[in-house]
Amino acid sequence: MKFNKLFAGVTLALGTSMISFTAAAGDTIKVGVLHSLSGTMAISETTLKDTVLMMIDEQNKAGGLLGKKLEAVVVDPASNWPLFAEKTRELLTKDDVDVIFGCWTSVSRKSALPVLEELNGLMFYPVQYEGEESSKNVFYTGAAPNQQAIPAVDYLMNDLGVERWVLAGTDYVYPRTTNKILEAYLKAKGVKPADIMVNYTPFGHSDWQSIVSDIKKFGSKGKKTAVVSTINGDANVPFYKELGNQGISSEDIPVVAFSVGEEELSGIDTKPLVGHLAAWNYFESVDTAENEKFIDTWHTFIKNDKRVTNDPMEATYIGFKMWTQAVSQAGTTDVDKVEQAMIGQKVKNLTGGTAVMNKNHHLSKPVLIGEIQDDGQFEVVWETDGVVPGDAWSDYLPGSKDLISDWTAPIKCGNYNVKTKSCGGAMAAQ
Amino acid sequence: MKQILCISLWLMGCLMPAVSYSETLTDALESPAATTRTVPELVQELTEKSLTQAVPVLEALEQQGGEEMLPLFRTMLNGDLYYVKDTSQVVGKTDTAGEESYADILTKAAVTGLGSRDVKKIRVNNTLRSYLRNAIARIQLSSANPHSREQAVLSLLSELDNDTVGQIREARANESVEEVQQAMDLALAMYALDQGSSDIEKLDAVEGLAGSLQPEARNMLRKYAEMEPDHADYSARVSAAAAKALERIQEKVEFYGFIDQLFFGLSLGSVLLLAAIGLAITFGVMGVINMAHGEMIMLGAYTTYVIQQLMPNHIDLSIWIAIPAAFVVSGLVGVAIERGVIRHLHGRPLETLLATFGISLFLQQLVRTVISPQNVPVSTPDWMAGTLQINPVWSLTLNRLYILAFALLVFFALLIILKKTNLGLNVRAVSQNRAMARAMGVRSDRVDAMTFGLGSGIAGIAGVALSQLTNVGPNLGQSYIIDSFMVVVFGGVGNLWGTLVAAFSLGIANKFLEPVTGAVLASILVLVFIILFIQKRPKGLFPQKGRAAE
Amino acid sequence: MSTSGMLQSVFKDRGQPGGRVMPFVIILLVVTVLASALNLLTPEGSALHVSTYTITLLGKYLCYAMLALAVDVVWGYCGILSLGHGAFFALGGYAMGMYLMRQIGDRGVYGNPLLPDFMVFLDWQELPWFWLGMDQFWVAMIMVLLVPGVLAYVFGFLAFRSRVTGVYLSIMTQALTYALMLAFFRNEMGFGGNNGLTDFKDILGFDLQSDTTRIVLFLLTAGFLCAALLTSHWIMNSRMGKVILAVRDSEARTRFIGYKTETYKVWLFVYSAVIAAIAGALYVPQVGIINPGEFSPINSIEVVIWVAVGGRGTLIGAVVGALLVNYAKTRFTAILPEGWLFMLGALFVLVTLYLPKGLIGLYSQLKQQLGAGKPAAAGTGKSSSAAKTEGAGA
Amino acid sequence: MNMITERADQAREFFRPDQVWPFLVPPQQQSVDVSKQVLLYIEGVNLSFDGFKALNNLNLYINDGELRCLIGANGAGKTTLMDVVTGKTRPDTGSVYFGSNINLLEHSEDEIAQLGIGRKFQKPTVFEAQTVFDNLELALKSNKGVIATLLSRLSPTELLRIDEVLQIIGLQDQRFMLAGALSHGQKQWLEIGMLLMADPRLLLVDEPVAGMTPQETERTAELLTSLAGERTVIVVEHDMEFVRSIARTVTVLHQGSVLAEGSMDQVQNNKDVIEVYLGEEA
Repeated sequence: MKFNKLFAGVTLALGTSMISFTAAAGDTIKVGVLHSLSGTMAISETTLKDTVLMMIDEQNKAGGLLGKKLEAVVVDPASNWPLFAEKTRELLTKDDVDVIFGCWTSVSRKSALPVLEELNGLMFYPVQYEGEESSKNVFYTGAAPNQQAIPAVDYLMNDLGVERWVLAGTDYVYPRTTNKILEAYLKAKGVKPADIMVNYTPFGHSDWQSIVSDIKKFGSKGKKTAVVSTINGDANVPFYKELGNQGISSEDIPVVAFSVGEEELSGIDTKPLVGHLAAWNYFESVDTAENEKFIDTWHTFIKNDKRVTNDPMEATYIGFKMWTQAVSQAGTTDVDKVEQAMIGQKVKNLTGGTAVMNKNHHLSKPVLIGEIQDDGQFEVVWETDGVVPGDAWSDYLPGSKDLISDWTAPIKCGNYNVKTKSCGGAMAAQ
Repeated sequence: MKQILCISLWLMGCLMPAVSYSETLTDALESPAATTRTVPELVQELTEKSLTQAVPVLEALEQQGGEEMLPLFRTMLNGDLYYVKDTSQVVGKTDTAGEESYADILTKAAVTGLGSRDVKKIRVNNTLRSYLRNAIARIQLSSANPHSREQAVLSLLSELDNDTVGQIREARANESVEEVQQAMDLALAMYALDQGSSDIEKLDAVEGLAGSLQPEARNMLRKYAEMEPDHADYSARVSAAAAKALERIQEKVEFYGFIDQLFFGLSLGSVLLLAAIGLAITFGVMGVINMAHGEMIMLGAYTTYVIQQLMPNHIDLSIWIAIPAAFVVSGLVGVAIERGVIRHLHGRPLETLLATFGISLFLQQLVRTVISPQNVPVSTPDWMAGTLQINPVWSLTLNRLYILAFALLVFFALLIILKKTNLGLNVRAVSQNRAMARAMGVRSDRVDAMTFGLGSGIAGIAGVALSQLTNVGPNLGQSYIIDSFMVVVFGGVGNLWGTLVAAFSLGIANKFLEPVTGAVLASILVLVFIILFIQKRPKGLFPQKGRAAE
Repeated sequence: MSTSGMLQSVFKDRGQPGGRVMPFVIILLVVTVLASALNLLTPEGSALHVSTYTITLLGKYLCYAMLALAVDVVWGYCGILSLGHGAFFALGGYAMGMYLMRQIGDRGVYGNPLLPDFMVFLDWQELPWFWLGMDQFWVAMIMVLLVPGVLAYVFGFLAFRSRVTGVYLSIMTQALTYALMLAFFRNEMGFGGNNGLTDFKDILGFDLQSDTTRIVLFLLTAGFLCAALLTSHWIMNSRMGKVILAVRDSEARTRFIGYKTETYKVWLFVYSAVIAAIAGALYVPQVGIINPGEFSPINSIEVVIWVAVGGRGTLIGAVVGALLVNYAKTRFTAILPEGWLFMLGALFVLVTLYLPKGLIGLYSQLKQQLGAGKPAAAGTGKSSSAAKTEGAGA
Repeated sequence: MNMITERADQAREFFRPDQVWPFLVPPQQQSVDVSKQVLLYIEGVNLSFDGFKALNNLNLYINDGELRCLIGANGAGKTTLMDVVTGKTRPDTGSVYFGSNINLLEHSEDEIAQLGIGRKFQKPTVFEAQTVFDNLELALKSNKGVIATLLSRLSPTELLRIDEVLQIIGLQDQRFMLAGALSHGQKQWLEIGMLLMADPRLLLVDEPVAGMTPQETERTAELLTSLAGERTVIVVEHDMEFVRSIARTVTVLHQGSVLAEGSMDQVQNNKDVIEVYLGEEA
């Protein structure tokens, strides 16, 4: 009899779930939020979901958009890549959202991309990534490699006099591409191949003894050595701990990371990391009026003073602001019109200066390099003079050096080959 | 250029305070950076200058204050230098037993009534840190402590210039401690090789460097050994001698590299051993497949975190409290799982596997909900940080060393429990013949619960150790579960010694493969090897024999 | 055996686990055809319209159902608890994915006619040998069957010959899929690393994004699932099926009456792997991506719980379990993302503790209890005591 | 040059059209050679588990058509001996031949079963999730390859044979009942029935009457005696009354080797046997 009850309970739960799901909205503009709320990526992505919700909240307080209220439609792709495609389709067909803010990992974006293009959706992608992509339906508000990796290397080379390079990364596409670009860049700058060490480790790698020992040996050849780290998420803590334990200090061999931000630091004992570097477009510690306001709003919204802000949050912020501006300007949420209106939109960066959306759907942003402090914040030690325009296609990869992206007439192409003067790939077929 | 000259002159001033103090002072007076500011004024300046402007101030301080500046530099290097927001008084923070106290950095007078909100940190960056470190080394060449002197010389090896060498030469004459003498001789030999005027002098220097394992000495030798014949300093004899010396050193380095790798392997092995040993009991002795074993480890690690949160001022002690606490927490959860679920699935190992997998999902989500989906920070106590430097090319990281020792300790403690105590006797009796043990009056259900609790508790202890090496997060357990099973199966189920041998051999195999194949391929190869091995010997390295094992 | 004979056996209710499958197969086919027709023939917005979203969702569920069936065939009927069937599913998927990748041709972003995009930006100069020929549909389809089949054969041959059984075997299968996952994560392997294979354009010249292609794929999946159900039913009702059940209940005894049990296990394992691979191959064009995450051991274990929920050792149970649990997952993750893992975890525990025969078992138990009230059914009473027999012992 | 022609010859030999490759030749069912009247040779067999000598230089010959009883205390090695003969356990040393021509140590359990050696376990093991009929069908002497069983259907003669055996073991009324639902005694009978289905040359029967009523025991005794002659039967039994009722020759095992052999009376009066048994009792 116990089973009967259980069974009845399950049926009931399924039934109610279906009812609650069909709660329809009136005259609102729907904003889809496609960030994992469970699974491995939930750690990072939940924050971005909250950021979008905060921005929607703010916008509604300020009177909404085009006289309508904004309504968030939150789905959970659960860190499961095929689910990103499925949920994108759900958002675009079932929920009829006008725009999607979402994705963190490259693979999730790649999974959602065909659906976005098929159903002509619009997505804002707020995370630094490897580049080599430009879709009509996506705006990339995070950094491309030339907005993070290359300035960082410039800084190490020119300001710290680094001559030997360790490119250490997790074995996936972002580090692979970034390191390919950096290798080409370093060689173009006259660095000998013997002075570059490349190393890849699996996700969540935790036993760094041998690799750190190799780095130590590599760095003891008398030339100033630095590590350019594209090590992802979880693997960072054991890596830095091992560096500290093997007595490698940030003065001996500084590590510059592209995936370590305030959020990541808040979950770890920062002692072994102090003095190491990170390159981002945003640091919470930057002292501007906009940033202060943003942090305040965030703390009020999330009801927790200890929550930090980070670069992808700023990217979400910029993306959202630009979208509202573009919608107001276009007077509609129609994807094609908003897409055209987006180009050239300007939003004030939280770190000063102005971000501009370029023809290639990437932003022009300043690049900052910060040193990790023991309170989990960054001290800015260097920044670019002006803004750096994001490159969809790297100039340092043989496959893409002739490609550009320009979504304005007359080119209107994500991968236009300047040599052959033609739009390649899928576009050509249409 | 002039700046550099000034720095080197100040440097001389610091090194020979008695001889040429007045001389350098006059020189310094001429340089633009050093006006006649007093030390207190300069210290005050530190609170105002930005990071990039701080170096000249420090230079001035080093030059004027000499040895007296050591506490200031040290405090600054450690990031403990603050200034009072209201008065701009520069103070050093000391942290004794969690009590923060501040004292004026120059007068050492205690400044009371300050909270962390009243002071602002004087920030340092890498440039400043490396400047400070070298400055401390320069000042310490004349330290009273021979160890400091030796360290000072060694840290100057990478930037030997005329003046530094002059000072070292001077100090060498008065040096009586052998270790310091050797370090100084090394520095002088390096300088002689690089700057020496004749081949004979250089050959002598090569001789002096031949036995050294210092990387700087090796680099110097390599520079000459690999020098192109068209180089101005080239000499065939020196080059050949350097090459020969380098070869000898390289042999030693390779030897220590091998030892190093062995240690890495042992260390990885100790982690595997810790992770697997609890499983060796629940799986090996009781025959229960506990897929939630990893979560027992995770609970242990979280216990460490909670204890550290409860006693933030006694991090050094926290580990000692965390070990028994983790044992109790994981052990109790283990007992609860045994009583609640596993007991009902007795003799159905595959069902047990599924049910415990469900429990593992449940526990992970529980931690996510109750504590946080994020990783949590667990601090390393100071006594566990750092390295045991045996020679310049071979050092052992202390935390790994402790964990290795700890793993062995746990292993032998467990062995004794199983072999010598009443519980152990009962456990073995029940595992060999349940019905018979019951007939003899052993309360088998209680023994089951105790055994499972013991295995889980040990997993908890492993969690404490792992919290010192890796991330503490909800997924901690998952990353060890497959490895743990591999170790137990490879070693032979029901055999603790087998688990020990398996853990260490897999650890060592992994570490020796890693340089050749890379980390990923190494773990794949080890996995494939075990899969094939189990086909060959289904009962592992040390199988239980006889009809009882059927 | 002739087709008519096969059909006869399908309809024949012999009280075997699995029972009748034909009614279920017919229902399944009717529902899928109906859904397809409603998708294609009714206008969007009509009350009867079945959205393409629903179709792809259902298509995915059907692939999972097939995977569950594959696991059930070895676990429910032969007691081999494989925690690595996701590996065969993923390998089948990768073979299909490679074909779809090659179909992109020069329509990739770099416009390289030969190399897939991920190879271009990793600066690879030529196609690795194992990608050769994958532009031919038939080669790819052979690979879908061959690669997982051969892997299953080699693994099964080694494991069963040396009599690795029970939990050992489960752990080894888990290690197998884990090792494959690590391997496929490596970019050097030439399968796209973490990103896997994606951005497919068309299959055999048909646009993958058109509704018609989706419907055809959906119907194909349903067709293959039904075929797998019928074939499995046929096998399980032949004498071979009896041998397989005998192996599950007492492998030693089966050997002593002269059956080479390892051969039976190996071939059943291969059969099951091939079903899983076909499911994977059908899954990929429908969801549009295949990546190493599919190899993760946790996925494979989840499949086992679908089977357990539905009722292992019954063919329909596996299918029903997979459909139900996945539907619940879609629903519950939408409402309570944090709650789903609690539910899944509780499901594992509750099903193993209280529902060893799954929902199908519960259903027949209920039916029997109701039937027991009627005097006519008294004769079957005795067989209920056999329900206590636990199938999958070590 | 020479080498090449040699290789070519080898290749030619390998691809000879008039021959099948050796690994493709189906294994020939060897027929048992009993020209010397002996069906089972067990010579010098030793086996130890972790230092415990389960079998100690054991020598035993069983004649064709004989009914032999093995008795001995627990741990004397009776069951282990059966394990060795049926291929479950490999001895450390020694040889076991079936007839004078088949080395049983080279065969696996299933092959040994196919050679015609059937075994009944101490604890009745039948396939509980299947019907009595299916249990018997599985045991049927037939081609036991994968494809064969997949495609096989019962022939009328086979059906008749099953009915016949059902008759013998008295389970006609239970033919479609699950074997798990049978009583202990019925399971014993079913297992014997399965032995009969396989039509074996040699039957190894381990404690067949444990848990049987006196009437059933009597019937079992009858059955076993009737089988002897046509087949060879080895019975392991503790029930001395039962042994006395069926045995012609009795072998006493002690600590892994043969202590005495002969008729029941001879054995009972054997000095060694008395000593061992009395010694144990004392």
